[in-house]
Amino acid sequence: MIGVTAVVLAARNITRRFGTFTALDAVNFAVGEGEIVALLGENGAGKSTLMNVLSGSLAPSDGTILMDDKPVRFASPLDAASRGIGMVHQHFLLVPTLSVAENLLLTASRRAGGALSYNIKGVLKDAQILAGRLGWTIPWQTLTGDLPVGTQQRVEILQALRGQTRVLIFDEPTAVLSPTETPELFATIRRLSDEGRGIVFISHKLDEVLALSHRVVVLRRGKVVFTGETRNLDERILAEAMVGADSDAAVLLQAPPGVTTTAAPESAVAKKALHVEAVTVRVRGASKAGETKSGAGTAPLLPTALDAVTFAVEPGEIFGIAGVDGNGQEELAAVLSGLMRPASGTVQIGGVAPPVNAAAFRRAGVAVIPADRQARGLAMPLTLAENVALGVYDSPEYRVGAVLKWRKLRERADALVKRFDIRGGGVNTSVLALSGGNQQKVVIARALSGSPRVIIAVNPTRGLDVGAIAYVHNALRQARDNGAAVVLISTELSEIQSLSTRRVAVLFAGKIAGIVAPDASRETFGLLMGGKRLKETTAVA
Amino acid sequence: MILDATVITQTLAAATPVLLVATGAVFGERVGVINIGLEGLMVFGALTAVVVSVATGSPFLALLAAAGAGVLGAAVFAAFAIWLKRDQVIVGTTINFLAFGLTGVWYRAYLNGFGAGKTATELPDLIGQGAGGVDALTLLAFALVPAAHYLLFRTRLGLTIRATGEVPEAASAAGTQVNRLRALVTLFVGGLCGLGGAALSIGIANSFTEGITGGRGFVALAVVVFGRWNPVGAMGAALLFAAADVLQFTLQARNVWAGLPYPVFLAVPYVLTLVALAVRGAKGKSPAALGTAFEQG
Amino acid sequence: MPKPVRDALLLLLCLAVGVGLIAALVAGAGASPVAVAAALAKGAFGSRYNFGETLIQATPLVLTGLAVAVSFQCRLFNIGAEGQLLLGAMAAVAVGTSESVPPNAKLVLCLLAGAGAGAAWAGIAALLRVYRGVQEVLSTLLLNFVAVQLLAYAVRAPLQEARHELIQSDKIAIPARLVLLQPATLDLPATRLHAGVFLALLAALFVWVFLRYTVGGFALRTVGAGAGAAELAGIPVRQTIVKTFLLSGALAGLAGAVQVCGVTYFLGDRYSPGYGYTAIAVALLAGNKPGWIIVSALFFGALTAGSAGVQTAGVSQVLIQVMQAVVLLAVLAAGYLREKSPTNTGEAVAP
Amino acid sequence: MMIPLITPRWTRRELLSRLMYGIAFSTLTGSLMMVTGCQQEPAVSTESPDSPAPGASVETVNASPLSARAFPPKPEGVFKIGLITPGSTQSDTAWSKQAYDGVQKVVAETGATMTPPIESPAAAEVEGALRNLAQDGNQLIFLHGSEYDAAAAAVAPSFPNTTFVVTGGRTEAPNLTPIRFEAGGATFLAGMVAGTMTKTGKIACVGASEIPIVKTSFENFTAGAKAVSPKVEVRVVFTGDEKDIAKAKQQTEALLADGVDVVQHNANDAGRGVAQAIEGKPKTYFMGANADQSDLATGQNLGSFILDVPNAFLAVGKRVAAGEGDGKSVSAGLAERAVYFQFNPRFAGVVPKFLKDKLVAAERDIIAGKVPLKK
Repeated sequence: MIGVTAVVLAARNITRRFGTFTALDAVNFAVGEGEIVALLGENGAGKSTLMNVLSGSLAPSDGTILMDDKPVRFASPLDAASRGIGMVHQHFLLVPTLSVAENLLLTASRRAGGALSYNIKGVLKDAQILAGRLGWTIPWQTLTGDLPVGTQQRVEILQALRGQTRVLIFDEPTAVLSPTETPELFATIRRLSDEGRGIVFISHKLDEVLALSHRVVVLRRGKVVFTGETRNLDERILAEAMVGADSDAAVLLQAPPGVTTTAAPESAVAKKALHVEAVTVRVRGASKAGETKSGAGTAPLLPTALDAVTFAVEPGEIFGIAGVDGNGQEELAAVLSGLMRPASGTVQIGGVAPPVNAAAFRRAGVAVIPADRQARGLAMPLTLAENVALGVYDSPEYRVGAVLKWRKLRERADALVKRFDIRGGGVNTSVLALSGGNQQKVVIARALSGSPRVIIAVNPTRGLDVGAIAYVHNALRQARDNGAAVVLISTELSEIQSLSTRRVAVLFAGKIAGIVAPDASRETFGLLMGGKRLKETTAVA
Repeated sequence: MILDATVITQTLAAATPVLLVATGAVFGERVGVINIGLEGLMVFGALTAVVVSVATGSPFLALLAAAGAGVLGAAVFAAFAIWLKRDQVIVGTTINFLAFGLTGVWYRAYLNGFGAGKTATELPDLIGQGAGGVDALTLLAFALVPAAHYLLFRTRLGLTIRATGEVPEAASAAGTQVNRLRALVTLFVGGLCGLGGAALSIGIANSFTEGITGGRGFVALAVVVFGRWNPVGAMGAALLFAAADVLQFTLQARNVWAGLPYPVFLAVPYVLTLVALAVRGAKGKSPAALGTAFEQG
Repeated sequence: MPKPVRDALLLLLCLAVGVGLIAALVAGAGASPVAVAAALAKGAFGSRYNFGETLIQATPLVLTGLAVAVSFQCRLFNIGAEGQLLLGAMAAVAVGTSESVPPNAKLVLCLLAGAGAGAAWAGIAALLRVYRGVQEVLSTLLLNFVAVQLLAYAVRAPLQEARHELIQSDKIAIPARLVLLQPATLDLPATRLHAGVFLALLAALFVWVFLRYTVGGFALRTVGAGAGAAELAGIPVRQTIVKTFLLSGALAGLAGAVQVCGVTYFLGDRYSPGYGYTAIAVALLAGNKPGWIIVSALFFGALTAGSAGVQTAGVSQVLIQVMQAVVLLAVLAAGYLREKSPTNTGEAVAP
Repeated sequence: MMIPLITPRWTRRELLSRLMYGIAFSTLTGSLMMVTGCQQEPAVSTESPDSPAPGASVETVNASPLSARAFPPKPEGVFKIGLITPGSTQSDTAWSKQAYDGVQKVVAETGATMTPPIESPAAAEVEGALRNLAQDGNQLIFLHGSEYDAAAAAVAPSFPNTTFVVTGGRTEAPNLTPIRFEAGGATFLAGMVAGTMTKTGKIACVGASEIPIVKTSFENFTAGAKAVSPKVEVRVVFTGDEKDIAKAKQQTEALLADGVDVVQHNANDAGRGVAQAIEGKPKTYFMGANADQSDLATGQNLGSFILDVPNAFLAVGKRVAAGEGDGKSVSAGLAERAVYFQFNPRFAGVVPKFLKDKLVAAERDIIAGKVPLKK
């Protein structure tokens, strides 16, 4: 499209460094009027950094930003916004305790009045016109925290669109949406592009990129490695561009091992490692789940978080649980790790139901790789040795009465550091000082060290770079080969497909919508994740 | 009869220092700053008001100076808690040490020097006289409540303040300099604390002693929680607290419950607050980012 | 430069700036900073007796400092050590003056009662926090005020001395008192130093071992470092919070009991000069580490013991509070500089 | 409040804790050095004879050689006087300030020097501060309050050449002299004045902390009022905080609102709040305590009962300076003119002559022992 329409926003030779780390390396990028440009790349490729530079959140270390071919310098996100750059954040920047109208006023242009004004009517009028044009109905006076995720995203889009907005940046907007909500978002994006706005669409999902964009720019390790018109592209080309032809991850993408790997012998089926029977969790109970604060995006959508979930996993199997965020994954993980007591139903480990508490589950052989590494996985200020000790501190082997055998615990930690190749510090280093990948290795080392019977892994690769992802996947495969039953709860469908042994369950609205083979088609998964099969029986709130 | 005009004006006067401070603290906590040092800032204001009133004979100049002293003390808090991002509870505690110590040194030096034997000019009553009188600060304190409520819930500034205490990242994305706003609000709270101290020293007591604040700054903190971070709620709580105090005076004055040792009466307001907190609970209601430092991106 | 050395130098630098400020203040008040410093040093270390006084002042500060540090390590802001200390003192007097307690068990029971009462008082805040979500900062502060009135009541009614004349309690029985440590050489004056100083050291040792080597201490620190991770590891978070409060309160209560059994033998109005508040400074200066608390309590103990000397050098005793504040600010500033120092920011990564 | 506190680091911690235990150990050994003679009790009895603790009979008065030692050798020539007061000698215009004035008076007459006063020490600090004063060579130390009796009794035997004077004290020893203000006579007279002057028949006493000296003063005040007007109602209230002027003011306002028209305070600093509540309120009267407080609420100040602390201090001080201290308690009452009631000299219009005559007569009766007073 470049050349056809005028370029609105461009980045020329943008470099951004953090300390010694170069996140962006002489990146060139442009978006034209009415053009939808997809920015594709793995986690850590530099997509978010580039967008933060373009939206004024970060200043570039080097290079220039051009608007209408004139160099500009954004002092702040607000400055960028006032010049027509809007941003729809992946983690919504909405204040849950404020109403929709108030959230809109918060970010409305300052020209609407001074600090003491309260032009909520004016702001609302504009927003209502916009919403009307997009065909949305929005409860303007409701607290945003009480709205469904999809509606929250619409509020976020309304916030980003301030009248004269010329470029709108979407940061992984589909990550939080259900497959049914995604097409609606795409329709919105197309309409906005038809109005002549430039759209930047950040994603690492190939199908979405192909479906939506006019042009694709691929980032890898801070560099633009590929640019092309979408109509000339297919998934294979993009995947190779994204991960590099030689990397492990590319291999995974090309040939998901899936069913081909060794499955457990049928004789072992009798001794299910994990048996989950009719587990039901109500939302009220969900709010009691833990101390972790729920963010803006996890408003209760459903009367029951889990509804009679039943499945069993055998030793040597990786059982995938797919689904869009917020369909009961959090609760299922909490129940499976002994943190939450279900309203009804049982969880049995090797045929026995342990008492509902995390320590009892751990002793029964359940190891957990939690979703939130920093909030649940690690006690950040403590040392590496202390963090891995959390997995065994109560075992008689490592204590005499109430006194811990630190020497032994440290020796064990030292061995784990070597075995799991944890870098960046010794056993006496605070885990705060480690990189994200190495922190995750600590979590994994703790989970896998005791040869657990059952492993619950929740989004185990979120936020990791390609190398670390391959490492985590290998670790899980190895554990499976050693006879562990692995439950992999992930929102990354490609991860689920490549790792699951025989079966993948899809969670929708707290129910298992269906169990299919990992190599089932993407359409099948999409339908299940959208709850299509259950449409007649489930009244979706 | 327990309830009469004097009881009412007395309750208003007793509520004034706490209310001024609590109104400020509502803003402080709404913007995400918890300041245990309010008590100390009050002491700063109380002494400054007396010294300036003695020196100039103008209680209104004294009020101005007291507010200034509060702002200055709050600047130390802001420097350490917001700029250097130190723990707010610990910085607040330190401010109390600093205020009690500095006012002590200053007060003694002052009394040994030019201040001995002189009296401060009291803040005049605008309505009525004596025990039934209402002075300018009391009027200001109560007039501030609707103004504060309006500012917090019906202006864009108030909206920004509320957003900053909940999700500072969102406020920052909307163009707010989070730490600058927090610092400014902290200074504003300091000014109100200074006035709260002045309300005691030249509003009620017309002199200064060390310990004149008698824990009212801490009470204001409780009042903010009890009032659910809302100026009108804080006013209700401050009045309740003052009423408990005045009730205590009245009960003693009228020989009701004579024979009960007076410490029992004195503990009533604190126990009442604790019970109120326990009954209402405070779970999940405080501003989400209260007490946390913000790193501007 | 090795990191511990550099950190220490940073702290010294900040303290030096603070000392300069205090000197300016003293000079501004018309006194000689040198004379004040000399008087302070003499008051704290000038004689064996004075050093004994320093240790006497340091003893409750070690205990309350430990109380604060234990709670801070669990990321709980127990600023109610003052009230817990008063409750401990009241309980110790109640037991120490009771005639129904067998004499040879009196001392032990006094100390246990003190610790128990402190723990119970802190327990109120713990329950409010765990079951009602009331911030402990607020509840412990309010409980301090209630404790002060409770003490005022106690010395006027239930614990008042037998003749009901003075606003104080009876003295506790001799067997309930801690042994006094006196010098053998006759040309030196007796000190008031009592065996409580060893109790404080033992308590520090106990807390150190507890935090570092025991399962309970590990649980406490883990909850402080990350409640979510603790929960996942099967550590009962609420239970740990309550236990931490109880331990913290027991230490503060023990401080009150030790003051009664070792120093005053009776209770009066305005019993504590703010040991529970100074404890916050003690714990912070020590970085919440039991061993360093001994050092930092000695420092603040010396300040308090020397303060009488300061007064006679022409500056009021309240200067000590300014000094406490300035030391705290210096520690805070040093903490900031330490975090800002280049070796700590090296691992900044892309968002 | 999720703020990371200072985090443990093992290596550094190990290093440092070793260092710390080194320091702790040396502290320990340092204190052990002092221990060698471990005694259950101090060498001398610290018991004041009149607070018989259970088990007090077991206490042995151990006349160890320590108690007889003079320490340290005192500087000859300079006569130094120390003072310990419960409040600020600057801001508390009555109780503590009077003690300060008293010592100043002794200084003026005897040429002694005054060590700056120790103000409001906490219970655990009194004994140490006192010992320091004695060691620093103060030969005469005034302790201005009955709460210091125990500390003085404990310290006095170690410093036989220093004289300790305790206002309101109970213990007597060769170098320990209690001054007993018999304030009852003066407050009885004050009560008579109040009982006569009230129009509403309601008068009140406002105290801060309910301590014995204050309590007795109010009891005698009540007796005096009832003596002239048996139907008069006397309200006695306490605010609990002698620093909190605002509280005292509001407490007084509550009294006035209930019809009280004469208020006697005995609340130290906080008395100023009582005066302020009364000032400007017509037909109500204020009565000062301990010192001449006619500068407070002057237009409505009937007078003050006065403890002539300066004169009492001077009497004792002169005796000690002359080497005549005998350790006998000094009684200071109406007869000695050490306490008296004084009408407000700046304002004379209100008090009728018959009342003044009545007071003179009553004073005579009290001195003659015809009026039973609480002590």
